[in-house]
Amino acid sequence: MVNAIYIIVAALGAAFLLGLLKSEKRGTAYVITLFALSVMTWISAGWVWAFVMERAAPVDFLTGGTSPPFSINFRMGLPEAVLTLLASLTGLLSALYMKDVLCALGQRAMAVLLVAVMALTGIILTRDLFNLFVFFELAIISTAGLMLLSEDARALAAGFKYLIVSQMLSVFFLIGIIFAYHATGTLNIDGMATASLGLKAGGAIAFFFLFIAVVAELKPFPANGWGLDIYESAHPGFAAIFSAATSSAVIYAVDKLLLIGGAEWLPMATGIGVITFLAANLFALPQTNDRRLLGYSSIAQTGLILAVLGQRDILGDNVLYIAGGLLLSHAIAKAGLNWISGLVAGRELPDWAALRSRPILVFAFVTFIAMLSGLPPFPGFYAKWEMVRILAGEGRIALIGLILLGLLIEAGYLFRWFGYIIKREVPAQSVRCSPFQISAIFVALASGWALGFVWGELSNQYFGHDNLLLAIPVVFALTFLLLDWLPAWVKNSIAIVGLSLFFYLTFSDYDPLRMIFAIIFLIGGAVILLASYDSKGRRIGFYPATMLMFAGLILLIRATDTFGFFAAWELLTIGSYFLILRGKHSEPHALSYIIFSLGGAFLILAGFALAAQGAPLFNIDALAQLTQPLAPWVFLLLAIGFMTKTAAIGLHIWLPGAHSEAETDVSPMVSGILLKAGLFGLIVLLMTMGKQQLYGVELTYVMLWIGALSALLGNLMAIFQEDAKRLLAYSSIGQMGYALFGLALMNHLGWLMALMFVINHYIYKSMLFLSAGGVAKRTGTRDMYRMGGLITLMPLSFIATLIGIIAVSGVPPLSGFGGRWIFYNAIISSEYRLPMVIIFLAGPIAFLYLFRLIHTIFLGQLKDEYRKIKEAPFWFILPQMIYVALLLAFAVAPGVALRRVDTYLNQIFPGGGLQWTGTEISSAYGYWNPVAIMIIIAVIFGTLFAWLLFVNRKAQKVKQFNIVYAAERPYRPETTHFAWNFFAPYRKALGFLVQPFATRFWDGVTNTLHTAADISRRLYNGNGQSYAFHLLSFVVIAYLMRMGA
Amino acid sequence: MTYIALATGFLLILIGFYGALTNRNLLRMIVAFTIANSGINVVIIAIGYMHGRTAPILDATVSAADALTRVIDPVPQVLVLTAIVIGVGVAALMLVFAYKLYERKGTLDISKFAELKW
Amino acid sequence: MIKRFLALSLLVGIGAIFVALMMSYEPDASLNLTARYYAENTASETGSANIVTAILVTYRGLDTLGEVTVLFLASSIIGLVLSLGNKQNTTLRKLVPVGELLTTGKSYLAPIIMLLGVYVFVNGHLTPGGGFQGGAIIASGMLLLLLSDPLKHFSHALISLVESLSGFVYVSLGVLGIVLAGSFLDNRILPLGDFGDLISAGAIPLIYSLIGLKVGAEFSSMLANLSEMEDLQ
Amino acid sequence: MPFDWMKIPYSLLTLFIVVNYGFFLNALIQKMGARAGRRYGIPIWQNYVDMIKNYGLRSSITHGAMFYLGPVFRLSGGVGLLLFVPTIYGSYMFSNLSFAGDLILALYFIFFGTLGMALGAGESGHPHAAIGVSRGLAQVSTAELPFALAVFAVALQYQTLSVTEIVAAQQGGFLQWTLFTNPLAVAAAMLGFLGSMMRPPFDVVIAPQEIPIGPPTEYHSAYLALMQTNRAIFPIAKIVIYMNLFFGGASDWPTFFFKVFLIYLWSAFVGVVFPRFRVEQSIRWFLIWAVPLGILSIILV
Amino acid sequence: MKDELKIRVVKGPDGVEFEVEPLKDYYCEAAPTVMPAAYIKVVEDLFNWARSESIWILGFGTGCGAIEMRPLMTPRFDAYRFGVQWRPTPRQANLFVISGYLSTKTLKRAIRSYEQMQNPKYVIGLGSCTINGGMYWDSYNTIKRLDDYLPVDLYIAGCMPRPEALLAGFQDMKKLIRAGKAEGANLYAENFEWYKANQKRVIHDWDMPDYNW
Repeated sequence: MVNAIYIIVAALGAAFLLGLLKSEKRGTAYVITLFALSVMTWISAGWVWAFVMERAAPVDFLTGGTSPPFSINFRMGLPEAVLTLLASLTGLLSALYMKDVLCALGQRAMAVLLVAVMALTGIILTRDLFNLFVFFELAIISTAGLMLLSEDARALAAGFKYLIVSQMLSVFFLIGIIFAYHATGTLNIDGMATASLGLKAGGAIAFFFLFIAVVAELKPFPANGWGLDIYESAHPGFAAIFSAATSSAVIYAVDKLLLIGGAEWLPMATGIGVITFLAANLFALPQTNDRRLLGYSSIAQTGLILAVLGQRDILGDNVLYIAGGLLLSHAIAKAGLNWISGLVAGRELPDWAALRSRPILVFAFVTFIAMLSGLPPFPGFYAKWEMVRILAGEGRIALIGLILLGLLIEAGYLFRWFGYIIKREVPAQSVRCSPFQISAIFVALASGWALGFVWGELSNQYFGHDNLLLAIPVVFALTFLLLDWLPAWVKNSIAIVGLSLFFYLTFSDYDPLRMIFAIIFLIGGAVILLASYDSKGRRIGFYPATMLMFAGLILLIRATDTFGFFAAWELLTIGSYFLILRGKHSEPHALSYIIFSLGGAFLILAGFALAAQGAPLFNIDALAQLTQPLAPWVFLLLAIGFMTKTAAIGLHIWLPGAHSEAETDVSPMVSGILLKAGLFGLIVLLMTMGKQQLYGVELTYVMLWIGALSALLGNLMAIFQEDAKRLLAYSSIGQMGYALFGLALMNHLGWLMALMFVINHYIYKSMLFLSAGGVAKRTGTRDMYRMGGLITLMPLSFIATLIGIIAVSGVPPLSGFGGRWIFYNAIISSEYRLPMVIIFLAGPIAFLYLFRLIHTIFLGQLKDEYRKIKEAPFWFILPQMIYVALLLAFAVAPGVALRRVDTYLNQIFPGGGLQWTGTEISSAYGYWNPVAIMIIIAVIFGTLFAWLLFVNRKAQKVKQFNIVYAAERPYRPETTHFAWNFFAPYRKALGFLVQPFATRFWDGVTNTLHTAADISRRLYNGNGQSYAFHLLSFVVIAYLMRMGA
Repeated sequence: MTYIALATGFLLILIGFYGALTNRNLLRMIVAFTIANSGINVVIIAIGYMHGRTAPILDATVSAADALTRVIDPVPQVLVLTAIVIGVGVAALMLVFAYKLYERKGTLDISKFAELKW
Repeated sequence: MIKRFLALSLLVGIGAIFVALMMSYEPDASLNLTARYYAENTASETGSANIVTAILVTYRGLDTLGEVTVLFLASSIIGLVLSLGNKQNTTLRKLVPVGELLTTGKSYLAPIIMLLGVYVFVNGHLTPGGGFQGGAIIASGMLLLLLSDPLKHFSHALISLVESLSGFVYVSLGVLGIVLAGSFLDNRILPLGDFGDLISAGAIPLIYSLIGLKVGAEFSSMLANLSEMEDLQ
Repeated sequence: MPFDWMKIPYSLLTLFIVVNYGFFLNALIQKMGARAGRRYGIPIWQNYVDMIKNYGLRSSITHGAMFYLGPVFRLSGGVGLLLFVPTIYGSYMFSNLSFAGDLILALYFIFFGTLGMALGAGESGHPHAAIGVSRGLAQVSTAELPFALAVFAVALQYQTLSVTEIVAAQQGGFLQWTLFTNPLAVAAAMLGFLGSMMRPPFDVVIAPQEIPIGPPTEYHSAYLALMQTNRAIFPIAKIVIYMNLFFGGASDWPTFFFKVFLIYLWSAFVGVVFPRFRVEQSIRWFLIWAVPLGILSIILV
Repeated sequence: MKDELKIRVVKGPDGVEFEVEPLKDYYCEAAPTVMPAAYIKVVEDLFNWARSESIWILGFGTGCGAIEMRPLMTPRFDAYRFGVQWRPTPRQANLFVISGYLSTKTLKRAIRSYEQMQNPKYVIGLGSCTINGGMYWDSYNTIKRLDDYLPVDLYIAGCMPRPEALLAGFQDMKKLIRAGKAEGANLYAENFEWYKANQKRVIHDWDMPDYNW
C-alpha cells in the first residue's frame, strides 16, 4: 500500500505548488487542489480497503531515518484509515462544493484548504505528541484562515475569538508536552503510554494540561462559545469540514491521549462529554439560526462521542464500533446538513422550507437528521443500541439516562426543524445550487445509507442481529423511494399487493395471538390503503413513509430478539411520524408525537438493555427468566415505553393532535393500526414477565389503574371536543385504556377482551375516522357544530358511523357487545375492585361522545353552504362498507377470530377460558349467543318497522324548518342546530376532571427546558474575552474536579 | 536556577493571561499573548536545562564521545524553536485579523465584536 | 472591577496548578532516554555537529515541515486578507522623508544582513542557528529596507516563487528520503561527508537552506503584505 | 337453554301480559299521583284510549329515515329488554328468550332504545329535541352508574351473571333477598332507579314548559303510539331486572304484579314529593349519594 | 319579506356559489290534502270514540281566556278525568283552544300552530272575541271572526266563560267528534285557497310558507 505520508506530501506539495502559479491561473489551481485532495482520498480509501477487505495489520511509517521513539512516526490502522478517508473526502467534497468561492479567492485560499485537510490527517496519523501539537496549530491557523472564505463579515470576529482561545490552549498544550516529556523522557505517544505518565512526578498534572488542551478543541461546555461562532459564520462548505473532519480528528487525538492517561482519566472524559452533550442540546432548543443550531448539534455529538470514549473501560473493543458509528453518522450528517445550509438563502430555521422545491434535498435532510438522532437503519442506531446494552450490563444507569435524555432533546429540535421544512411557507428565495454542490450532498447521502448497510452487516457479524437494510419489508418500503415518480394509484396498488402478498407468504408463521396482529397490520393496512386511491397526483413521500411504518409493524411481530423488536419499533415510529406530519396543520402535533414516541422508545431501549445484562443477543422470551431485583425495573421501563404508544393517560397528549390532524386516510392507519403496536408490546411484556412487584406494589395493579383512568378521562375528554377527528382521537385513548385494563387484569378473559378490543377498535375506529374524514373532506371543516343534517346527502357515511357507534358503545347486537361481555366476565373473577369502579364510570360516558358525533354531523339542521355537497368519495366509502360487513360478520361469529386465540391463551393462563358450544359462548359466570341475539333483535325490529310502515304509509316528508317552534319559525339553520358545547351541563358537573393537567405538566417541562436554555445560553455573550474566561474557568473547574475525584 | 526560570516562565504566562483577560484592546491582547508565549518558551527551555552542562553542539570542546555527559537535553531546544515560530505565525495572523476588524468597525475594542452570540 | 477580580481569581487557580506542577518538578540528573540517544547517535547517524539541527531537520523533520507550513499558512492568509481588501482606493500616503542616515545605512547594512542570514542557515548544522534563525535575519534585512522606504514594493512574484519553490523542493527531498533512504525526510539521501565540514551531514544543510529561504521569504512576504495593507488606508 | 319454537308464542304471551299490566300500572300510578294532588285523575283505561287515538290519527309527517326508525328502535329496545330476561322464576313458559344472553346483555340492551330514540329525535332537527337528548344522556350516564355498580356487586356476590341463577340464589325466604344480604347495593340501585324513570326530580329531560317536551317534541301519531307502548313495557322490563336481582324475583304472576307495583311505586313516591333537579345537580346528586353506596357495596362484597 | 327568508347566494366548501331560497329549500311546499276516514266504518267509529275520549289540548294561551283554562287542571275541575290533557307541542295536540281575542300578530302564530297539528284536529273559539270581536270589535289590530281564518268546530260564548263552561264545551266537542262531525282539518284543506286569502288579507307581513307542515 501507499505510504501514508504521501497523504501529507500530496497536500503540502500541491499547496506549495499553487504558489508557483500565476494568480490568473485559478482554474488550473483549482484542478490541482482537487487532484491533491483526490490523491489523499484515494490513498486513504486504499488503506480502508486493505484493512477491511484484506484484514491488513496496522502499519507504522517512520520519518527521519530512525525508529520511534526517537523520531516521529505515523501509524495507519483501521480507525486512522477511516478517519483520514473521512477528512480527505470531506475536504474534496467541500472543495467541490466551494468551487465558486475558492476560484474567486485564488490559490492562497486553496492552499489554506489543502493545509487544513492535511493538518487534520496529520492529527489522525501522527504518534508523536509534539507533532500532534504542530498539526493542531496548523489546523487552528488554517481554520482561522478558512473563516475568511465566508461572505459573512462577522466571521472575522469569530476567527479572532478562536485565535484567542487557541493561544491559551497552545500554552497549556505546550506546558503539558514539556512536562510530560520531562516525566517520561519521550515524546512518543505509545512510549508515554508504556512509561505510564500518570505515575511519574508531575505526570498527572502534565497530562491534565495535555488532556484539557485537546479536549477543549472539542468545544466542551462551557468553553465553547467560540466554536459556535465559527459554525454560525463560517462558509457552509468549510463548516462541513470543521464539523465533520475536524471534530473527528480531534476526537481521535483525544482517544490517543487517553491511551497515555489510562483508565483513570476515562471518567473525566465521560463527564465532560456528557455535560457537553446535554448542555449543547439544551441550548440548541431555543436556537433559531440554522448554522448555529448545527453548531450546537455538532458540539453535542462530539460530546457524546467523547463520553463514549470515556467508557472504553467497559466498552472494550466495541468502542470502535460504537464511537465509530456515532462519529461517522455525525460526520456525514453534519457535512451534509452544512452543505445544504449553503443552498438555503435564509438563516432562520423556517426558511429551510425552500428545500421543498427539491424532494431529493428533503430526503437528504431526513436522512441526515435520522442519522443524528440515531434512528435505524443508520450506524448511530446500532451504536446507540450496543452502547446502551453494554452500559446497562455494567450498571451505568445514570449515564444511560443522561445520554438518552440528550438524544431526546436533540431529536426534539431536529424534528421540529424538519417540521418547519415540511410545513412552513416556502420563502420567496428558492434553492440555488450547482451540480457540484448537489453531488457533494448526494455523496453524503449515499454514504450515509451505505454506512447504514455496513453497520448492519457488522452488527450481524459481531452480535448476530439482522441487518435492517436486508429485511424484506424495509427493502420493500425503501423501494418506494425509487418509485416515487409513479402516479399514486400505481404505488397504492403495489403497496396493497405487497402487504397482502407478504401476509399470504408468511401467515403460517404466526401463532394465533400474532395472527390477529398480522391480519390487522397487513390485511387491515391494505383495506385502509383502499382509501388512498382517492388521492390524485404522485403523493410524493407518502408511500415510503407508510410502508416504512408497515415494515416496522410487521417486523415487530416477527421479531424474536430484543434488537429486532426495538429496531422495528423505531422504524414504525419514524414511518408514522412522517405520515402524521403530512397533515395540513400537524406540525406541532407530529413533533410531540415523535418526541413522546422516541422518549418511549428510549425507555424500551433502556429496559431491554437492562434485561440483557450485557448479552449481545437477548431473546424476548428470555425476559421471563429475569429475577428480582432487576425484573420489576425492566418491567417498569418497558411498560411505560409501550404505554406511551398506547397513549395511556398522562402520556396521551400527543395523540389527539397527531391523530386528528393527519390526512384522512392516515388517521385510520395511525389510530386503527399503529396504536396496536403498543398493545402488542404490552402483550409481549406481560406474557413473558407476568406480574411484577416493586417495593411491594403490584405493577400490573398500577397498570390497571392507568388503564381505568385512561378509559375514564379519555372518554370524558372526548365528550367536550368540537372537532370530529379529535373526538375520535380522545375516544382512542379511552379505548386503549380498556384494552390496557384488560391486559393488566392478567387473566384469561381479560386478555381475550383486550384482543377483542384490538380487533374491534381497528375496525370501528378505522371506519369512523374514514367516515369523519370523508365528511371533513367534503365540508372543509372538522368542527362538528358547523355541520349537521348531512344524513340525506351522505347516507353511506351515516350508515358507517351509525354502525360504528353502536359497535363502539357495546350495544347489542353488534360486536362491541362481545367485548363488553368478556370484559364483565373478566373482572368478575378479579380481585381489583376500585379500578373497576372507574372503568364502570367510563362506560356510559362513551355514549355521550358517540351520540354527539353522529348527531351533530349527520342529524339536526343542514347548513346553507353544505346543501350541495356530495357523498364522500367512493374510495372512502368502499373500505367503510367493508368494515360494516366485517362488523356484522364479527358480531355474529366472533368465534372465527377468538376461538383459536382462546385456546392459545390457555397456554398462558390455563383455565378460565370460554366454552364454545354451537353458537353459544359461555364462561364460568354467564353466557351469550351472538346469533340468537342478532336474530331476535332483527325479528323484533323488523316486525315493528313493518308495522310502523303500514300505519304511517301516508306520512308527508317535510323539510328541515318544518318543526314546531313555539308557534314561531326557525331563524337560520345555524341558530337552530344545537351542537356547540353540546354537553354543557356535563362540563358544569364534571368539567373539573378534564382540566388539562397532563398538557400543563408537559408544557411546563418544555417551557422550563426552553427558559433554562434561553437564560443559560446568554453565557455566550459574544465577547471573545468572556470566552477566554470560560476557558480558564473550565480548566480550573476541571482541575478541581479532577483533584476532588 | 531552573526553578527561577520556571517560575519566571509561569509568571509571564499568568501576566500574559491577565493582560489578555483584562484588556479590551485587540492589540493589547495580542501583545499579552506574545508575553504568555514567551513565558511558555522560557518554561520549555528551563525544563531542558541541566546544571553545569553546555549547548548540544559537538565541536572541539565537546566531542561526540562525551556528549552524553556534557550536553544538555537538546529536545526542548528543538521544541522551543518550533513553538516560537508557531507563536510568530499565530501572532501575525492575529494582527491581520485585528487589522481587518479595525477596518470594519473602526474600533479595536473586542466587546464591540459580539454580533455572534447565544 | 469585577472582571479584574474574576480574572485574578481564575489566574490564582491556574497559578496554583502551575505551582503544583513546579513542586513536583525534579531536574534530571542525566539525559533521559531520548536525549541520550540523540547525544550518542546524532553524529554517527546524521553527521551533524549541531544536535539541535539534526533533530530539527531529520528526527523531528516532520515538525519542522509543519512549522514551515505554519509560516506558509500565515503568509498565505495574510496575502488572502490583503486580496480581500478593496483595492480601488489605493491612494499613496504622503510620508515624512526618511533620514539620510537611514537611507545610507541601509544600503550598506542590508546586503550584509542578508549575507549573515545566509551564513547562519548554511552553517546550521555546525554552529548555533539554522534555517529559522537565518530566515529571520534575512527578513530583518527586508524590514530595514521597508523602514527606510515604506512605500517600497517588493516583487510578490519573486517572494512567492522563492517561498513556494523552496517549500516544494523541501517536500520533494522528504519524498526522496522515502524513495532512496527508506523514510520520510531521511537526510541520508546524500552522503554524510566528513563530520564538521560545511558540506556534510547529508541533506541537512540543503534542507536547512531551503528552510532558511522559505522562512525568509515568508517573513518577507508577511512584512510586505502588512506594509502594503497599511498603504491601502 | 336451547331454543325451541314454543318460545315464540310463550314470549308473545309474556309480552301481552306485560303490555297490559304496564298500561294499567302507568294509569294507576298516574291516578295515585293525582290523588296525592287531591284530583280524581284519569280513567284507568285512559292510556289505551290515548294509544288508539294516536294510531288513529290520519296524517303524519316524517323528517327522514332515522326519524322514522327512532320509535322502532325505542320499542324494540323495550320488547327486547323484556324478552331477554326471564320474567317468572322457575317457569319455562315465562323464561322468554333469556337463552340468548345473560345479565350483561340486558344491561347493554337498555341502551339500544335510548340510542335509537336519541338518533330519531336528532333527525327531527328540533333544537329542543337535541337539548333533551343532551340532558338525557348526561343524566342517564351517571344514573346508570350506581345501578351498574350494584348489579356488579350482585354478580360478584353470587359469582354469576345469569339472571336465573341470581334469582335462584335468593330463594328460601325474603331474608335471602339481596335487599337484606347486600343492602348497600340495593340502596345504590334504587337511587339509580329514580334517575332512569323520567320522573321528578329527574325529569328535566322532558321539561314540558322549558323544552316542550324534549326528545319526542316532533313525534306524533303512530310514532307516539309506538313510544307509548314502549312506556308501558320498558319500565316493567326494567323493574323485572331490579326485582330479579334485588328482590328475589317472582315465581308466579301475582308475586310479579305485586313486586313490580311496589318497585314502581318507589319512583312515583319520590316523584310526587320532590321538585325538579337541573342536569348538573342530578349528576352531582348521583355521584355524591348513589355512587359511593355502589362503590361500597362492591368493595364490601 | 324578512332578510332570512330572502334568496341568498352561498359559497359551498368547494368554492362553487349557488342560491338558497329558504322558503323552498327549508320548508315543505306541499298543500294540505283531505284525509279520508278509515275505510271500515266500525274502525272509524272506534277511532272517533278514542279521539273523543282522549282530547289533547295545545297548551298555548293565545288570549286572555287562557287564564280560565288553568283551573281545569286543578282538583276543583280536574279535566283529566274526561280524558283531556294539555300537550306542549302542536304535533301531539288535537284540540286548539283559541282562548280569547286574537291580534293579527297572534293570528299568524295560531295559524302556524294549527297547521302543525295532525289531522283530525279541532278548534274551539273561547269567548265572544272569537265570535265577533267582542269588546275589541272596533280594534284595527284584532280579528273579528275567527271562522274566517281557521275552521272552528265550537264556540264557547262568554266574556270570559267560566271553567265550567269550558268543561261543558269539551263535552259538546266530544259529541261532535263521536258523531264524525268534527272534520275541520279536511274543511281547511278543501277551502285552503279561501282561508289563505282571508289570512293574508289581515296579515300583511306574511313571512312563511302557505302551509306550515
